[in-house]
Amino acid sequence: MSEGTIKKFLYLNRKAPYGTIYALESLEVVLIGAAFDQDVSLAFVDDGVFQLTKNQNTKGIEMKGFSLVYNALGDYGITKLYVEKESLEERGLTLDDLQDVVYEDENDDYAEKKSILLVSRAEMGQMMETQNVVLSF
Amino acid sequence: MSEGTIKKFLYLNRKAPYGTIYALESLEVVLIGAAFDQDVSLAFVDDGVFQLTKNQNTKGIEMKGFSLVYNALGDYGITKLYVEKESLEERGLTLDDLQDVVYEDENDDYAEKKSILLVSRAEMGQMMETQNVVLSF
Amino acid sequence: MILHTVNKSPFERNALVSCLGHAQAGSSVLMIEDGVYGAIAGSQVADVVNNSLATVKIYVLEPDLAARGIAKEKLISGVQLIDYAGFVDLAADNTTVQAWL
Amino acid sequence: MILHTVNKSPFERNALVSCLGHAQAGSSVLMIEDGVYGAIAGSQVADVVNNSLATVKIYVLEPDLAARGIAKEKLISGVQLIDYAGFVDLAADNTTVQAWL
Amino acid sequence: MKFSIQINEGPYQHQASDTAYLFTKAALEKGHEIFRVFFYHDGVNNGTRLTVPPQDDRNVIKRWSELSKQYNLDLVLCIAAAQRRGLLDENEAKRQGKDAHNIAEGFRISGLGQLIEAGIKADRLMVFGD
Amino acid sequence: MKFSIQINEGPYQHQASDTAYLFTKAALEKGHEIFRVFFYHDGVNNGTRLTVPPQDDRNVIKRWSELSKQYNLDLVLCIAAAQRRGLLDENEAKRQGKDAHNIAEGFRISGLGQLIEAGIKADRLMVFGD
Repeated sequence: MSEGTIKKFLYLNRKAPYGTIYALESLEVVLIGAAFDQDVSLAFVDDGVFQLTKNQNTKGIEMKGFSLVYNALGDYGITKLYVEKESLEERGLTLDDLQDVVYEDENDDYAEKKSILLVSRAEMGQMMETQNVVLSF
Repeated sequence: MSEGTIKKFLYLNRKAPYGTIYALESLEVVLIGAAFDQDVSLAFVDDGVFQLTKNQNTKGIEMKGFSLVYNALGDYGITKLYVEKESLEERGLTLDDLQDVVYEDENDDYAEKKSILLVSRAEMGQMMETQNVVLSF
Repeated sequence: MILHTVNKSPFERNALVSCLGHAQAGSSVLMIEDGVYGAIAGSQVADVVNNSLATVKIYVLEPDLAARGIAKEKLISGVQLIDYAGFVDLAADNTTVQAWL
Repeated sequence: MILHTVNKSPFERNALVSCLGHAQAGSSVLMIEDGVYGAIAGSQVADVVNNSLATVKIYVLEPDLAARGIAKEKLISGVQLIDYAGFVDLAADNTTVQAWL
Repeated sequence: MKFSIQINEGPYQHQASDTAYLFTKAALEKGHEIFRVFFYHDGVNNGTRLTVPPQDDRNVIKRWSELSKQYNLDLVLCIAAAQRRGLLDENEAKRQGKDAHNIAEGFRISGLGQLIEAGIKADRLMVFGD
Repeated sequence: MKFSIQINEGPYQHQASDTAYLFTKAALEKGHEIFRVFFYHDGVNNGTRLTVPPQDDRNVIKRWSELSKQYNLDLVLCIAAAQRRGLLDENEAKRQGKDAHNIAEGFRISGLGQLIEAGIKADRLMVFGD
């Protein structure tokens, strides 16, 4: 690919937050990476879906909570958060258990739109095949 | 427990060798611990059974092999290696895939005896209940 | 009796299922860290946990649950919530603590 | 096409099963490190691996297999052995590499 | 009651050291005794004084040092694990011909025998890891 | 072909750094180019010069330093991850008011942008971790 080409970057999130640092440090890459004007998607698969739960309160474990950062991703131009339906179901979760991540679409008079795209495992597998660079966490 | 009491120490090995260091560094504790004259047992459960496979050859991954150390444990007075039958079966292994770990019984004219005790999951669970100190790796 | 601790998500690792497969009647299992996800009702492992509740006491560390945003209403009934002080008491009240790492 | 890499034991973690559940027809899966245990015939996950072989190429990194003392005769038939040079070739021949950590 | 604590993972990457810290603090506040905290495997990385965590996050290492000071805790890094991973005190640095050392206040380096002793002398051994 | 390598785990505890090293060496020996090796998460612990591994074991850190020298490899530790975990070069030590630094020969410390750039500029990004 030549210098100016935009690549499709996929952040593959398969781990739960707080038990390990991967979710937090993945988010730090996403935020820095946003400045590079690539075509960015985030995939939440397996325990990765736990990263997006509502009402995370880390006071009792004295760790920094970071769940609200997901809702700020739209401001960084990151608006494609693929969440796997089967991963939710296996974990006893539904979309209602997750945050309502939204962004303002500057191409549509700043209308508020949903960033979370609920997809099946089959669709997730197909989406993966369209990516150029996969960062796994 | 008073100072001179002998405690029952269980080393619980649930991880495969080489992918992580737990198996090796567990063995290092066992060797040092042997000097303390406690009642020592080793449990190989889940992926821990992979620690005992025959013919481990680490040349191609440039790591130090340590599987032969298990066979030397008898010299340190460590002669109870509990291996779980169900864990072997789930992994497509039989006892024939494992090393033949033996020791010389000084109370029986140095007769060669088997250190590996093949037990069922139920027996393993019962054995665990008899321990005083469990070191998990 | 043993206090078993499980700190791994049962959807990622086999620690919880293996622990419950070994825990003897009357023993206690405490879910901590990512292990607390094992207490969610209606999940893939909920049946295993539910069946174990007949013979084993199951606890969840509440600060870890709160951090992960799992509401108490979502838990399998019969699972008990404790805090760090309760964790210390459980460790003291049982004779041995066994971690399923 | 994607080269998927799996470095975890399928008996401890869900990485291999999740990977095979997402891998598209024609893609490749390489088992490395503790992932090589996924290639053992007759195991709990052998059926899943066997079924995947109909549409996906499955490789095992031979140095990791040798380190773990798993004889080639114990492997699921259809799984292919490669060395590090072969690993490099696979990464080059596919368009993307995706690690299932 | 007397507890010993074993920590198998380093700071930040895994929650093990956080959980161990909060357990240890809760035990002390209930009047229990902590015989020893033994850092093994990557756990030895909890003993570096060179960390600079983000200002809005907890300082895992400093927290252990301070708890050690307050309660006179015995914080021991396993020497074999520490050597592999690059944790040294002044003596070890000299002995190994290294030009720097990095151990934090309140920690000491010693052998694996200290872990076995911790298991023998305490009423309960608590293991925190990955 | 141009490869970039990302390493998420420290030396010895996980095999990730070993596998990454053997892959990198094999790629170089086949005539491929390595654009960059980026150490993230606990991977930054691969960059300490204070390790003293057992004499009969491989020296993970030294091996990277030597490969870097031989092939002029760019070995980068993520600064944010390194600060959390206590990996510092001389400049960082000064800037943070620390009395020691511990980075090994051939490694440098830089920002996460270097990882994104590694993904953009290389034909393949290889990730090794836990």
